[in-house]
Amino acid sequence: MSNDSAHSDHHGPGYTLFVIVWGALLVCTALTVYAAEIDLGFLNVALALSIATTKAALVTFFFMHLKYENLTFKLMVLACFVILAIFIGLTFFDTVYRPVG
Amino acid sequence: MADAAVEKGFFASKGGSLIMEWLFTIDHKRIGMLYLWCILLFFIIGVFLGLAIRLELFTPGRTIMGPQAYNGIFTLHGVIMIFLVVIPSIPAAFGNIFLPLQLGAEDVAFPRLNIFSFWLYIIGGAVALISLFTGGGPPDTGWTFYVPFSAVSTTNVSVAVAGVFILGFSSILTGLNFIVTIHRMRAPGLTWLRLPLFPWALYATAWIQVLATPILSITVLLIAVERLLGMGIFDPARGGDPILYQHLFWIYSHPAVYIMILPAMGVVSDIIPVFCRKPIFGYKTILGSSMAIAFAGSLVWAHHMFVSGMSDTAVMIFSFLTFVVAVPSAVKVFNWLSTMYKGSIRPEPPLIYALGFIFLFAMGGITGLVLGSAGTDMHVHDTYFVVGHFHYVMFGGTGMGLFASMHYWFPKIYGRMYNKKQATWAALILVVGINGLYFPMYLLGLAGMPRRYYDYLPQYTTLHQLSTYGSWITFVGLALMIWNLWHSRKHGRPIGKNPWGAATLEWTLPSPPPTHNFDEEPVVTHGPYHYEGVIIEEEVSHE
Amino acid sequence: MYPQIFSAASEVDRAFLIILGFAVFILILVTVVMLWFLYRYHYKKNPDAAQIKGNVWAEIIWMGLPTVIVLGLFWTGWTSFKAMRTIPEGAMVVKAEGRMWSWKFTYENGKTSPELYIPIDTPIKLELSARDVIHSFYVPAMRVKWDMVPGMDTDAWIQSDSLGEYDIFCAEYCGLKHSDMITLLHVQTAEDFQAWLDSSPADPEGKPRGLSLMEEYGCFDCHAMDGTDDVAPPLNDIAGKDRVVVLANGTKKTVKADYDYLRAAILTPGVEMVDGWGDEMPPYEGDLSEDDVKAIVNYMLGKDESGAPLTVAPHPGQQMAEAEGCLSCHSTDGTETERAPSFKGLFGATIKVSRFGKSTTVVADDMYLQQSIVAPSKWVSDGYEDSMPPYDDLDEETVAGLVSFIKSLGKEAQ
Amino acid sequence: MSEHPSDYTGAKMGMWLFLFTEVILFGGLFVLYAVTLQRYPAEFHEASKLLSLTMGTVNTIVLITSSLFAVLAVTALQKADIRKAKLFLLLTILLAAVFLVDKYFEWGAKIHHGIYPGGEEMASFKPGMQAFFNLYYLMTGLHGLHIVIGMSVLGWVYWLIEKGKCTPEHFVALENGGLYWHLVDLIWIYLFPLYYLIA
Ligand code: HEA
Ligand code: HEA
Ligand code: HEC
Ligand code: CUA
Ligand SMILES: [Cu+2]
Repeated sequence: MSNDSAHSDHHGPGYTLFVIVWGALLVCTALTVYAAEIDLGFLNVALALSIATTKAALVTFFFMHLKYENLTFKLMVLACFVILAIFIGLTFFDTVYRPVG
Repeated sequence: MADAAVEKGFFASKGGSLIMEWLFTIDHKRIGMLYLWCILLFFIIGVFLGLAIRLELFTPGRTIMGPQAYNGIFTLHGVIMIFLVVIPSIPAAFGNIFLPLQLGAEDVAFPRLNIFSFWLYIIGGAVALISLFTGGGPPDTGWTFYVPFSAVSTTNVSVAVAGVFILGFSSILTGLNFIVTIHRMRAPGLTWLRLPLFPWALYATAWIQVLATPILSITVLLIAVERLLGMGIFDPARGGDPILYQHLFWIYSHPAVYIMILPAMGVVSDIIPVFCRKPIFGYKTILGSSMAIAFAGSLVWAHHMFVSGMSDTAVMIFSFLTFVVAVPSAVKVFNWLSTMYKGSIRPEPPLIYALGFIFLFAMGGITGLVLGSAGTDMHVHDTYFVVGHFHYVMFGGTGMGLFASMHYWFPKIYGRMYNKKQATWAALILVVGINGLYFPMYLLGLAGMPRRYYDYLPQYTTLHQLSTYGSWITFVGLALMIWNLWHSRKHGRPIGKNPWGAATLEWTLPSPPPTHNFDEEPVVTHGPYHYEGVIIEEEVSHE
Repeated sequence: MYPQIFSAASEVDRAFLIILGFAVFILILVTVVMLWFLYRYHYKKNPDAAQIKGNVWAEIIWMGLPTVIVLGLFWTGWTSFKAMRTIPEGAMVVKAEGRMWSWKFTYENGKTSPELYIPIDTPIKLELSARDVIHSFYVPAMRVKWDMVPGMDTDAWIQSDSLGEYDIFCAEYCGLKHSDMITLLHVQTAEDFQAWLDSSPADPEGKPRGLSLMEEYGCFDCHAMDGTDDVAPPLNDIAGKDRVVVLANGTKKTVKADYDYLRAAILTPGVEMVDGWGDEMPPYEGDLSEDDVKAIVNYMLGKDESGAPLTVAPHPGQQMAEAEGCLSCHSTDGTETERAPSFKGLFGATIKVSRFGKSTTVVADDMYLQQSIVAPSKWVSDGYEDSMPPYDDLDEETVAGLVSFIKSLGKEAQ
Repeated sequence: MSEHPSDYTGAKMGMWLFLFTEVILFGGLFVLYAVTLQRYPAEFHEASKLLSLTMGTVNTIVLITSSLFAVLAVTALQKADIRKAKLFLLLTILLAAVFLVDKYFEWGAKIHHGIYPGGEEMASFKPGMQAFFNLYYLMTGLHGLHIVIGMSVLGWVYWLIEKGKCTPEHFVALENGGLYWHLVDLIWIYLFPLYYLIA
C-alpha cells in the first residue's frame, strides 16, 4: 500500500511540454494526410500506420503520463499490445494462406 | 454479545435487513458467499439439464423430449455450465473470500466494484434465463453461437447473447479487481515469491479475464447487430467471412478454458503440500507454468477450427502451438506427484478430491493431445470424443477443484467440520461415476458418433446407455457430497482455527473470520509452505 | 474403432495408435505413482516428511522430455493430416452440397442424387458447398470430415478400398434436424457405378416428376404433406388457399396460392414470407431449372407436368408392398389384424416396443421403419409376436420405397 | 467499511486495466478490419474515396486538441489552479461535442446517399466495399458511443471538482477521466488513417 504522501511528490510536467506534444501531433496529422496523397502502393498503409503509432506513442507517454509511471505499468501496457498483436497476427496465418477461390 | 459476534464472524448480522446486509454488502467474504450460493444453484440447474440430455439419449429416437427441446436444452446446459458456473466458480467464490485473507489484506482493492460485478453476474444470469421464456423460446444454437445459424435461428438468441455480454463484464471486473489487489495489497513481508500458489493462479487467471473477455463482448455484440440490423458482417456475399466469427469466438473461448482450470490448479497446489506436510515441489516452476499457460493459452485458439475450412498453414501452426501448451500442464502434474514423494501424507477429504482432480484432469487433458493433433482431430472433431474431453477437464478438473476447495475451506468458513468419512466416499463415488459417464463418450467419438445429435443410429445404443448409467452413479456421489456439507453447516462438530495445519494467513484467523479480517496487519516472514512450528488446531480455543 | 476403408486414413489411424498409446502409458504411470505414494508415504508409515523443495535436474528433465515427445506427436498428427488434405491430381470430381437437412451430390455428367455413389479404388474429389448454414461432411469410415461453409468453396477427398455402404453424417450443428442429416455412401464396382451414373433419373414407376423433385431437393425435410406443421407450413391442399404473407418492409397482405405465388415462394422465399414463419427456407433461385419449378408447382396444384389435372396414381411403394407380401399381414386402412400392426398412421407414432426383452417406447421415424423392415426382431411392438421375417435381402431402393409408402399413409395426428 | 483509503497508484492501475479491455474490445474489430483489408485492398481503396477527408481531418484535429485540454486540466489541478482546471475540462467536453456534430453530418450525408447497411446504394456495391462500410459504421459507431460515455465521465468529474470531491490532493478521478479520454483519442488516431487515408 502506498503511503498517502506518495502523490504529493508527483510533479507532473508543466503546460508547455503538453502544448509542444500537441504541436507534434498536429504535425504528424499533416504529415500523414500529405503522405496519403502520394501513391506508394502497399507502403501507404504501412506508412500511415507507423505515423499513427508514433502519434499513439506520444499520447500514451505524455498525455497519459506513462513516461512518469513505474516499470510495472509499462510492462502491463506492453502485455496488452502484445496480446492484441498476437490476436491479429495469428489470424493472418489462416486468411493469408487460404486457397483463393 | 461480543463473543457471539466472534463466533459468527462475518456472518454476524449488524442489525440491517437481510437484503441490505448481503446484497449491498461490500465485504469480500460475503460477496464470495453470495457467488458460491448462486454458482451452486446454477450448477444444480445445469446438472438437471445434463441429466435430461442423458435420459433423452438413452434410446435412439424420441425418449423423453422432441428435437427442438433437446437442442434448447443442450444449449442451455452449455451456456449455464460455462458462463454461469465454471468461469466464475473458483475465482469469484473462493477467490473473493480467500484472496484478501491470504494476502493479509482488509478487502479487495475496489470493494464497491466487487459487489457491482456480483450484480452484473446476477443480471446477466437473469437475462440469460429470461431468454428461455420470451420471444422465440430457448436459443438452440449451442453455446458456441456459430453464424450464420445464430443469425437466422428464430429462437431468442439476441436476449441470450445480451446475457453473455453482461456476464463477460462481470468476469472482467473481477479480474481487474484481483490484479490490483495482488499488486497493491500484500501484507508487509509478503513478497511475490512468498505468495501462495492460489493467488498466483488467480493472478494468471485475472490477466486472461482482462485481456481476452472483451473479445467475447465484441463477438456477441456482432451477433446481436447481425440479427437486429442484418449487416452481413459474416456474410461472404457482402464481403464477410463466417470463419472469422469462429476466430473471434475462440480467441476468447480458448483462453476461457484456462480461466476455468488455472484456479483449480492453484487450489490443488495449495492443498497437496498441506496434507503431505512438506513444501510444494518446485514452487517457482509451478507459478511460472501458470503464467506460461495464461500467455500461451492465447496462442492456440484455432485448434477448434481444424476442419472449418481455414488454411492448412494455420492448421499446422495452431496444432504445433497446442502441443506446446500441454507441456506446462504436464510439468504441474509431475510437480504435484513429486510433492507427495517422501511426504507424510494424511488422506483427508480435501486431498482425496485434489488427487481425484489430478486423475480426472489427466484423463481429460491427455485426450486434448488427440484433439490437438490435426489428423486425428479430423476424425473426432465434433463427435462425442470432444464431449468426453471437455467434461473430463471441466467436471473432473474444475468441478473436482471446486469440490476440493469446498472441503478444504469449509471449516474456515463455518467453523465446523463435515463428516469426513462421507466426504471421502462421495469423492470416490464421484470419480467412478464421472468415468462411467464420460469414458463411453470417448469410445462413441472414436466410433464416429457426432455431438449435438438428438437421435442416433442403433449401433451407438449400448455406449450411450452405459454413459447414462454413469450419470446416475455421479448423481449419487454428488447428492451425498452436497447433503453432507449442507447438514454440517449447522450440525458439524465445532472446529479450531487451523484443523489442517496449513501455513497460509487465512488459517491464523478465527473460524469464521471476523468482518474486519486482521486486527493488526500481519507481517510475513516466511514462505507459504513452511510447516515447521505450525500446529494443527483441531479444538476450538477459548482464549 | 470403426472399420477403415480409406488408404490415406491409415496414417491417421497410426497417429491415433501412437497418441492414444502414449496417453494410456502416461495415465497408468501417473495413476500408479500417485497411488503408490499415497500408500507408501501414509503418515503412519512415514511420520516425518522430508523437506524437499525441488530439484532442478528433475524439473529440467520433465520439462524437456515431454517437449520432445509432444513435438513428435505433433509431427505424426500433422503428416497424417497432410495426407488427408493432399488431393490427387485427376481425381473424379463430385459436387456435394449440404442444406437443411439433406444432401445433394452432383456428378460431372449432371446427374444428381441425395446419396453418394462412388466406384471402388478411385480417388474422388468432393467440392463442398452449403446453401444456408454451415454443415460438415463426415464419413467416419474414412476419418474424413470437412466443413461446408455458405459462400465459400471447400474440398475434401475420399477413396474406398471396400465395397459396401457407409454412413455419412452432418457433423456441424445446423439446427432442428441436424441429427437427421444422415445419408449413405455406396461404394460400388466400377461397372455398377457406371451403370448407376448412366441411368437417367427417370421417375420410378410413374411417380410424378414434381414429387420426386421435391424429395430430391429436400422439401420434405421441412414441409409435411399431411397438414401438420413441421419446421415449415404444410404443402398439401395448398392450391387456391388464401395466404397471409409478410413483406420485407413488415406489411402484411393476403394473396391466393396460385401458380405465380408458389413459384415465387420457392425461388425467392424471403420476399413474401408466410405469416408466423421465419426466414429459414433457402432460395432455390438458380438451383432449380424453370422446368423443374414448373413440375413442382404443378404437382402442388394437383396437376401433372403439362398442367392437366392429375389422376391420383397409386403410390409406387404400394406395388412393392404387395410384391413383397407385406400386405398379407399388415393392413393399410387402420384395421389392426392379430398378426401385425396397421401401416396407417404408423409413421410418427410413439409406440411401445420391447427391445432385447425390455420394454421402451420409440417414435416410428424413418430409421425405425427402415430397421423394422430389415431387422424386425430388434424392436417388437407390444402385443405382437416376433413373427415377421427379416427382409435383409431387399435393396436400398425397395426399403426406401416401402418406408415412403408407409409414410404416405399418414402421420399420427397427436 | 470504507473504500480503501485512496490508494492512488492502485486506482490508476485499475483504470489502466480497464483501458486494456477497451483496447481489446476494439481489437476484435481491428482483427476483422485487418483481414478484410488484406482480402479486398482495391475495394477498400475505392470505398475510402467516398469518405470526406476534410471532415476526417477536422475531427482528428478536434479530438487531439480536446485531448490536450484534458491533460492540461489535470496539470492545472495538480498545480491547484481549480479555476483553470474547470475551464480546460469544459473545453474538452465542448470539443467532444464538436466532434459528434461533425460525425452527425458525415453519417447523415452517407445515409442520405443510401450508403448504410440495408441502403439501396450500398447494396449495389462490390462485396469488399460493403464490408468496408459495414466496418466503418461499426467502428465509428462504437467510437462515437465512447465519445458520449467519455463526455459523461468528464462531466461527472467536473461536478466532483465543483463539489470539492476532486481536489489538488485527490485528483485521481480527474486523472482517470483524462486517461479514458485519451484512449478515445488513441483509437481515433488509428481509425482516421484506416478509413480516410487508404484511398
Ligand atoms: C477446463 C477446460 C479445458 C481445459 C483445461 C482444456 C485443455 C486442453 N484442451 Fe480442450 N476443450 C475444452 C475445455 C478445456 N480444454 C472445451 C470446453 C472444448 C470444446 C468446446 C466446444 O467445442 O464446445 C475443448 C476442445 C478442445 C479442442 C477442440 C476439439 C474439436 O472441437 O475438434 C482441442 C484441440 O486441440 C483441445 C485441446 C486441449 C489441450 C491440448 C488441452 C491442454 O491444456 C491439456 C493439458 C493437460 C495434459 C496434457 C494432461 C496432464 C498432464 C499429464 C498427465 C502429464 C503427461 C503429459 C504430457 C507429457 C504431454 N480442447
Ligand atoms: C462444467 C461444465 C459442465 C458440466 C459439469 C456438465 C455436466 C454434465 N453434462 Fe455437459 N456439457 C457442457 C458442460 C458441462 N456439462 C458443455 C459446455 C456442453 C456443450 C454444449 C453444446 O454443445 O453447446 C455440454 C454438453 C453435454 C452433452 C452433449 C450434448 C450433445 O452434444 O448432444 C452431454 C451428453 O450427454 C452432456 C451431459 C452432461 C451430464 C450428464 C453432466 C453431469 O453433470 C451430470 C452428472 C450429474 C448428475 C447426473 C447428478 C444429477 C443431480 C441431480 C439430479 C440433483 C442432485 C440433487 C441434490 C444435490 C439434492 N453435456
Ligand atoms: C430448411 C427448411 C425448408 C426446406 C428444405 C424447404 N422449405 Fe419451403 N418453407 C420453409 C419455411 C420455414 C417456409 C415458411 C416461410 C416462408 O414462406 O419462407 C416455407 C414456405 C414454403 C412455401 C409457401 C407455403 C405456404 O404455406 O404458402 C412453399 C410453396 C414451399 N416452401 C415449397 C418448398 C419446396 C418446393 C421445397 C423444396 C424444393 C422447399 N419448400 C424446401 C422451409 C423449407
Ligand atoms: Cu447439417 Cu448438421
Ligand atoms: Cu481450446
